[in-house]
Formats: sequence, structure tokens, C-alpha cells
Amino acid sequence: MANFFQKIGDLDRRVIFLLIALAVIIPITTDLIIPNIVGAEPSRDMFDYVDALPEGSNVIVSFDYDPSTMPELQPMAEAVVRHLFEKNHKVIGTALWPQGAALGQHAMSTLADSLGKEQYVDWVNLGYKTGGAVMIVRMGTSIKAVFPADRDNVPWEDIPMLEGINSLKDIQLVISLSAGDPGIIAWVMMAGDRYGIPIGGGCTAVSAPQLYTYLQTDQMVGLLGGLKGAADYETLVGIEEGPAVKGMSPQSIAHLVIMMFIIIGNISYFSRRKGGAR
Amino acid sequence: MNWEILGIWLGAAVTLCLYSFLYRDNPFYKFVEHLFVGMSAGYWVIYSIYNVLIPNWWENLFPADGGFDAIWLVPGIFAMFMLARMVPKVAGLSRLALGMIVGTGAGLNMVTFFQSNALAQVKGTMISVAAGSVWEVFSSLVLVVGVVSGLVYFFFSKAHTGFVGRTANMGITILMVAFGASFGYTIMARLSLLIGRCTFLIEDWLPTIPAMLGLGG
Amino acid sequence: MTILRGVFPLLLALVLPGAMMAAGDGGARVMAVPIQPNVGVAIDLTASDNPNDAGGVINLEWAMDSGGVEPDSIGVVRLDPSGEADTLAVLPAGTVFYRDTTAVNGTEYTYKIVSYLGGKVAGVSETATAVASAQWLHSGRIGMLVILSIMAALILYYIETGKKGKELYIREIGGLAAVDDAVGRATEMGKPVLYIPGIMDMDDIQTIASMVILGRVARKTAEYGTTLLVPTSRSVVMSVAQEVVKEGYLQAGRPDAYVKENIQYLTDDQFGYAAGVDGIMVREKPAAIFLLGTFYAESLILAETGRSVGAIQIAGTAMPSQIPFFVAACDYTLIGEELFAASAYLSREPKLLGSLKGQDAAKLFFIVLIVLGVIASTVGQFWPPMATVADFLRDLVTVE
Amino acid sequence: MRLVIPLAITFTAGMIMILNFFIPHQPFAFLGEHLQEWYMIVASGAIFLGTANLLHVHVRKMKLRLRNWQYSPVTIIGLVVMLILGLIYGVEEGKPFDYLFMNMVAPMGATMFSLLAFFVASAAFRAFRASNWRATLLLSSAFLVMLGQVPIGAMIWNKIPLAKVWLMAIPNTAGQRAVMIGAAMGVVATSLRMIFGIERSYLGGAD
Repeated sequence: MANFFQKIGDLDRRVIFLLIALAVIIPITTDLIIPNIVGAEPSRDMFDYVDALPEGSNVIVSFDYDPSTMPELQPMAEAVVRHLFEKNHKVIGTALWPQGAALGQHAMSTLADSLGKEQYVDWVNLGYKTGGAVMIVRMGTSIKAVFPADRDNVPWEDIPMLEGINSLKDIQLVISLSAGDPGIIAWVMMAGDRYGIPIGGGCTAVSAPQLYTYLQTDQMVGLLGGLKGAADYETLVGIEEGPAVKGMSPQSIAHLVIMMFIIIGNISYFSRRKGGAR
Repeated sequence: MNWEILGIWLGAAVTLCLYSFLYRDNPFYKFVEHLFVGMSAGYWVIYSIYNVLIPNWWENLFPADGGFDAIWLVPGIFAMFMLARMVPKVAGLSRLALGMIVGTGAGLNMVTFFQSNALAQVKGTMISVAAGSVWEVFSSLVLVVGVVSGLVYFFFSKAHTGFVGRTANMGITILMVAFGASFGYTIMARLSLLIGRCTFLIEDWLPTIPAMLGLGG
Repeated sequence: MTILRGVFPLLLALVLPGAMMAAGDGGARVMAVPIQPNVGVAIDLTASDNPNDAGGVINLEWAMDSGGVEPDSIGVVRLDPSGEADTLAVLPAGTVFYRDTTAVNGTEYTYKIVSYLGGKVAGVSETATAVASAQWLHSGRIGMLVILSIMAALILYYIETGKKGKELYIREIGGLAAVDDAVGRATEMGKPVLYIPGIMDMDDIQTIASMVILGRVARKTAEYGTTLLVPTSRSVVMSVAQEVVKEGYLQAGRPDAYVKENIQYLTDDQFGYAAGVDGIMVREKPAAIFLLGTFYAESLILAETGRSVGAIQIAGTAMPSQIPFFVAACDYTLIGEELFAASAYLSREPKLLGSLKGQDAAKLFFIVLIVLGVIASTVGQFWPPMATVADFLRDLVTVE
Repeated sequence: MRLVIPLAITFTAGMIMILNFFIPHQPFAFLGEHLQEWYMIVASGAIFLGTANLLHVHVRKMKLRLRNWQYSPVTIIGLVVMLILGLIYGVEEGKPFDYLFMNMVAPMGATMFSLLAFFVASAAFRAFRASNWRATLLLSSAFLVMLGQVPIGAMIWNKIPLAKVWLMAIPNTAGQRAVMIGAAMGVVATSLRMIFGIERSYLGGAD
């Protein structure tokens, strides 16, 4: 046995390649779903924060991304909006990226239809406005000044759910789904730091490490990072076979395979050292 | 001829040929590798012509509203200098173009690196190490000590002994933790690429096989 | 838009005789005139020269009076000194910012915002005036200028001391100490050396640093009589590499051994280049591979293939995201700044060693700055005057 | 002596780029902007140099019947086909050039990129061995982050995803910053040596 472990350290790397390929191909072809488990992580913090908001809170969901990052961010958008609807919060959609408004519209209107939510009563899509951080600062004194009408040009006054909302101070939470700049950072610096509005968000895996620092300093209430973050939110909301959970399956298996090889490599290394066959 | 299906087959064929490299070098890989080098080289030439040379040079030299802007002869002349390398007699002229390229790059890199790689990072590290919980204080300390000791590791003109040596050691330790974390974190993004290719093969290409067979038989 | 431009001065003259005259009267402030009583007009209009530019730009900011009917759209009107009005833009209602990029430096312009309702001018704001100008020094970059000047002075000073022949120490750098061994090993095995200068062009400083190292490596391969292969991803890099290698062979006294075709261009395409280099690796089976320069995702594709053919690999890059992969897959890795120290280390030229000493002094300066900043921020939490110091230090390193 | 003019050009171009950053006034704004664009044009124009070299190398390979010369025509044909289709039909969507790009060049690039999924695995297997304490740290932090990335981490201990977040936010940030600041010093020093002509080997021989 010891001999086996000594030898396996020099395993042909093509065996690893084969296992990685299988780890990816099998879940895709069989629709295998690995159950997702959510630990004490920023995605749970975010869920808990939304869950604990008093019913009927005003929440801005800002769709700050475009189709290129949809695989990661659209599942987040759908899970977050579903959760907000289920908790009877009022969802105000905005977008710092031009194409985000349409993606947000799609998520909100589809979910609203299936959950029986009404446009202009439970949700509204204010659409895209250029300006990024500057626009957010302006919203600090008047949201209506930035969005005199919604995406379909319905004037602010004619939208019942916006009655009583003047500035960001009337918003209980901002959730930015962000693919880059402008995005979460602009919301944290302007709405969060300047006006004290709680900020949550979701981002691509690539940009997550940079945003983790905001969690360390409590400038954000929670963060969904990449596909895992999206899968976490789907799991917490109770979507069982969501696109993100599905997408995580090959990831989980392939990660396991790699970790297993790291462990085998080390066992082999130590058994060789013991055997003096360095 | 169904161009869309042919496109899928072309894509699948080159994908499979390139993957065959994982087993070992073979004629299929050699073929597609040579094809890739040739086609992509051609692609970039065309790209340069249509996306740089025409809009940024030609259309500035001869503006749409007529006329001729002589100042845009300058880059044209420098480009000619560069191409002069092909003629041994005047090959020395390419040094003039090189001087311009290196000078522009050096000046531009100097300010941008200094701004975003040095000053912005220094600013981000000027934090209070007494804010928040014990854990946050510890984290801030690790961050500051990590940056400073990492910089000490890069000292070249001091022997890494004594205090400097211990600090540099701490620096390389933090660097190793950072590299490990970064490696582990990136795996997911790399797997996503493979998942993307496999999805293409399984969901776009495989279903066309019966159709192709049907057409053939 | 063009029609509006032509029609508008006329329209304005019709509906706003008072305003036109007032402007001509010597700049008396004109009150906001809501022509239709209920329409929202722009208030608090300010016009100012856009700072830190070559001139020609004036920024306008305003707020919309929220009482009254929301206008359909709003227009930005500019009056030049002769009183001629020009509608610069028609903007959606709710816009609160406009940048006039057509101003002439030194000319005083008067601006106003008009509100349209039902296609007609329904209200006009107060006016504001501004003059565009160019600045000689970017006010948001003074701190950087000061620090950069200090650093440059330090580096140039130490280069001078180096030239004067002062003995300068340089610490051991593992990857560079191994260069000789790597080339020697290739010679013994009768296999070539492969040098990969990254995928960026000659304007990239890492590529430039790589070319300098290539010169040293070429001299060694020439001395040892080993083949040196340099595939490049950029035409200009290929040209420079040819010059540098030729020179290396010349210095080693072996100009006859220089083969131009060994330094070849593959393709500008990132992964096309990776595919081509992978092919060279498995077919030429180099015994030593150098990966020095700017690398992106292809770093590991190259390093793992190089590893699989059993080559000794020396890598170096300043790309933080790729260093982990080189550390994992290569025998030696030059981390960040070590890549730039390589030419000094390999040549031991006094002026280059001096430059390294200057870099160290510059780093020390930054360390002191960071430590001061951290102390000031920390103490500033309990003792406000220190917070001002911290803010000052942060301002110093802030660049607009 | 032959290097005097090239070095003067390097110095002038470098100083213009630096001064342009600090002085918004003309003529620096104009020169700075134009120089960048000119650089782009010269570098793009140089691509013909590389293309000529590529052709030369492969034609020579075929002539001398060097190893694997049979594949050289493939490269040449690929290059020529793309050039001709691009020049004749243009690059708009739906044209042959675009078709070949979308269905061949792009998939080839994506496939090469995706090879990384295999290579990260083999590199991790071989490199992550606890041979000394530094390698152990590298290995442990990579392993911990990987665990935190997938559900199994939280299954083992629900704080593991948090450990991942901390590793990425604190030590990773610290390490990256140290590398970036250090590298910036290297860039500044190297640039200075270029601009002031202290390092000139890139221009080849001849003093």
C-alpha cells in the first residue's frame, strides 16, 4: 500500500485531465444536482438582512450589469426579487448600466406575474440614468429629480407606490447587482457612506475579492459573490433547481476532484519521505 | 447547405482537435494549431486595418469633409520607418520608430503605474488599526503589516538578515498566503470556461449529429 | 436639432424680449420667468470653467424647481458677448447637468435653461455666466507630481553615485542565479533554450525589461553555443528581439551562429500565440524555458506545457493575478519588482545597481508614508487634530 | 552616434507623456493625445512586419523541408484566406470573414482558454505539497479557499466560507498591494532609464 502511494505521486497528469473532464461532463448530461449548503457567509448575511426588514419596506434593486455577465448575475436578480416580493417589500428597480434596465424588467415582470404582484403598486422600474455616482448623490436629496418618470415614461406622480418617497432616506435597503463600474462601489461610497443607507449587493466572482473589504468594514450588509453567491440565495429563498444551483454542480464535483488530488499528492509525498525515497 | 450547422461543426471540430493535445501532440492538434496561428494572424491584420489604420489614421489624414491634414503624415512616416526593417539598406531607420514607441510607452506607463499601482494602493492602506471589533483590529493590522513587510521583501540593496531579514520573511509568508488564495479562487472561473465549451459540444453540437446522419442517409 | 438651432434664436427673441435686453443692458440678473404659470423651471443655475483642462469646456449645473408641471424637455441656451443666442442642446426633463464643450477660451458666455411644454417655451431660468480657460498645472495631481519628482530624483541620484563607482550590494535573487545553470543544462542536453517575452507590445515596460534580459540570455547561449528560440506575439517585439539577440551574439564573438529565423512572429492573438508556443514546446523540447514579461491567462497554459516537456523554467512577471500560477508551475519565479531588477543583477553594471538602490529608497519613502498614515488615522480616531493630518496624507496620494 | 536621434525621440516622447499628465494646457494636451494615437498607428502598421516574417518562416520551412514542414501550408492558407475575405467582403456581421471568425477563430480561442481548467488541476496536484513551511502556507490557503468556494466547505464547518472571504479580503489584498507598489517602483525606475537613455540595449548594437 505504501508503495502504491509512493508511486501515485508521479501519476500521469492525463488521469487528472480525464477526471476533470468527467466531473464536468457527467453533471451536464445527467442534470445531476449537488445540494447546496450555505454556511455563515456574506450571502446568508444578505438574506437575513432582507428577511428581517419590516414588511412593506422600500428597496432599490439596481441592475448594474449587461448581458455578458448574465450567467452569474441574472440568477441573483431573480432570487433577490423573488425574496423581496415574497416578503411584500416594494421593489424599485434602477440601472446604472444601459442594458441593465431591460434585464431588470425581465426579472421583475416575470416574477411579478407568477407571484401576483402589481406594477406601480408592488414594483416599478425607473430605468437607466447616466451619471453613476453623481446620479446617486442627487438621489440623496431627490430621487424624483433623477427619475421624473419610470422606464415607460409614466410620471412619478402617477405611480402610487412612490408616494411618500422623496430621497434615499426613505429607502430601507439598496441592492446593487454589479458587473463593474459604476456599480456597488458607487452605491457604497455615495448612498452608503454619505447618506447611511444600508447597501447589499451581488457581483461577479472576479470582482468579489475587491468588495470583500467592504464587508470587513461593515460598509455592506451582505454580498453575493459569483455563481456560488447566486446559488446560495436560490437555496435560502427555496428555489430548488435554480439555474445557479444547477450550474454549481459541475463546479462542486470538479473542485472535489482537484482537492482529492492535492490530498493524494501530499499522502504520496509524505509516504515517500518516510520511506526515504525522496 | 445549412451554414449555421456547418458553423457548429467547424467549431466542434477545432474544439475537439485542440483538446486532443491533452492526450499528446498529434497530427490533429498540429493541423489546428497551424490553422489557428495563420487565421488569427490574418484576423489581427484585418482588425488593425479596419479598426486602427482606417479610422485613426486614414480618416484623419483625409477628413470626410475633404482636405488633407498634414500632421497625420507623422505617424505614417514613423510606420514606414518601422517597415523599413524589411529593406536591409535602410533598416536602421526603424530605430527612430522604436524610439518613439518606447518613449511613449515609458512615459505613459510611468504615470499610470505610479498613479494606480502605487499611490492608490498606498492610500488604501492608510487605515485606522483601532476601529471596530477585536477581529477587525486584527485584520487591519494583518493588512498593514502585510503590505509593509511585503515591500521590505523587495529590498534589493539590503542583505536579508537581522530585522530586515525577519520582516522580509514575514513579507514572503504573506505573499505565499496571498498567492495560494488567489490560485484557489481562480479555479472556479477556469472551470466555467470548460463548462462553457462542454455545453457547446453537448447541447449545440451533439443534437445536430442525427440531423447530419439523416441528411446523409 | 439643427432646425431648432436655427429657429430658436428667433423664437427666443419673440418670447423673451425682456431677457435679451437685460443681458445686453450690462448683465443685470434676470429673474426666472415662468411664462406658463405652473411649469417647473431650472433654479440655482451655475456656470463654471471645467477645471484642469486645456479650456473650451464650461460646466453647467442646476436643479429643477419641483413645484408645478414637469416640462417635457429642457433646453440649454448660450448667449455670446454680442448677444446672439444659440440652443446648445435639448435634454430630457430631469437632467441637472450639462457640459458645453464648444466654448472659446477667454470669451464670456451667458447661459440659461428653458423649459419646454407642448413644444413651446414655457419657462426660463435665471442666467449664469462663465469664461472657459486652460490651466497650466492640474490641481488634483500636485501631490503626485511632488512624490514622483522625489522618487525620480532619488533614483537618478543613486544612478549617478553608481556611475561614480561606489561599491553597491545586491541581494541574491534565486531565479536569476539560476539563469547560467539553465542555459548550461540545455547545452549539456543538446536542446534549445526557449525565451517567451510575454504577449504585450514594446510600449509595455515589462516587455522592455524582458528585452534587456533577453540580451543577457542571448550572450550566454552564444557563448555556450546553444540554440535560442524566441517566438513573439507582436511584430515590434520581434524586431527588437532580433536586434537584441544579434547584438548578444556579436558581443559573444559568435555573429555567425545567429539565426534570424529563430526569432519569429506567430500571431497577435493571445490564445493563438499560446497554441503556437505549446506546439514549439512539445516539438522542440527545450531544456530551459524563460517566461519573462507581461502575461495574462495564457501564463499557465505555457508553464504547464513547459513543465510537461521537462524543461527547467524561470518565469517572471509583475501581473499580480498571474504570479500564483508561475509560482505553482515553474522552478523559479521573479515576483513583481524582481523582474525589473534582473538587468542590474545579471549585468552588475554600477549605474543599474544604483538604480536599484534608488528604487529601495523610494520604497522606504512609501513605507514611511504608509506607517505615518496608519498612525495618523488611528490616533485621529481619538484625537481629532491627528485626523486632519491623516486627511492631508490621504489627499497627498489622491490623484484625480 | 547613430543612436543619438532615436534616443532624443525617446526622451521627447517620454517627457511629453509625463508632462501631459500634469499640464492640461496646450500644447501638451494636444501632443499627449496625439502621441498615444500615433503610437497605436505605428504599432498597428508594424503588424505587416510580423505577417511578412510569418510567411517567410513558413516558406523557408517548406523549402528546406524542415521537420513538420507539411503543416506550414496550413498556416499560410489560414492567413491568406482571412486576409482576402476581410479585404474583399469587409468585416460586417454575416460576412464570410465574420463567419470564419465566429465559427473558427473564436471557438479555437475559447478552447485554448478552457485548457486552463485542466492545467490548474495538474499544477495544483504537483505543486501543492507540504515540502516546507512556505509551500505549506501556499497549499493551505489555496485549499481553504477552494473549500470555501463550494458547498462542501460549509458542510464541514459553516465558518469555512467566511475564512475564504477573510483570506481574499486581507492577506490577498495585502500581498497584491505589496507586489503592485513594488512593481510600480520597478516601472518608474525602468522608464526613467529608458527616457534618459541610460538603458539602450533595446535599440540593438552600435554606440
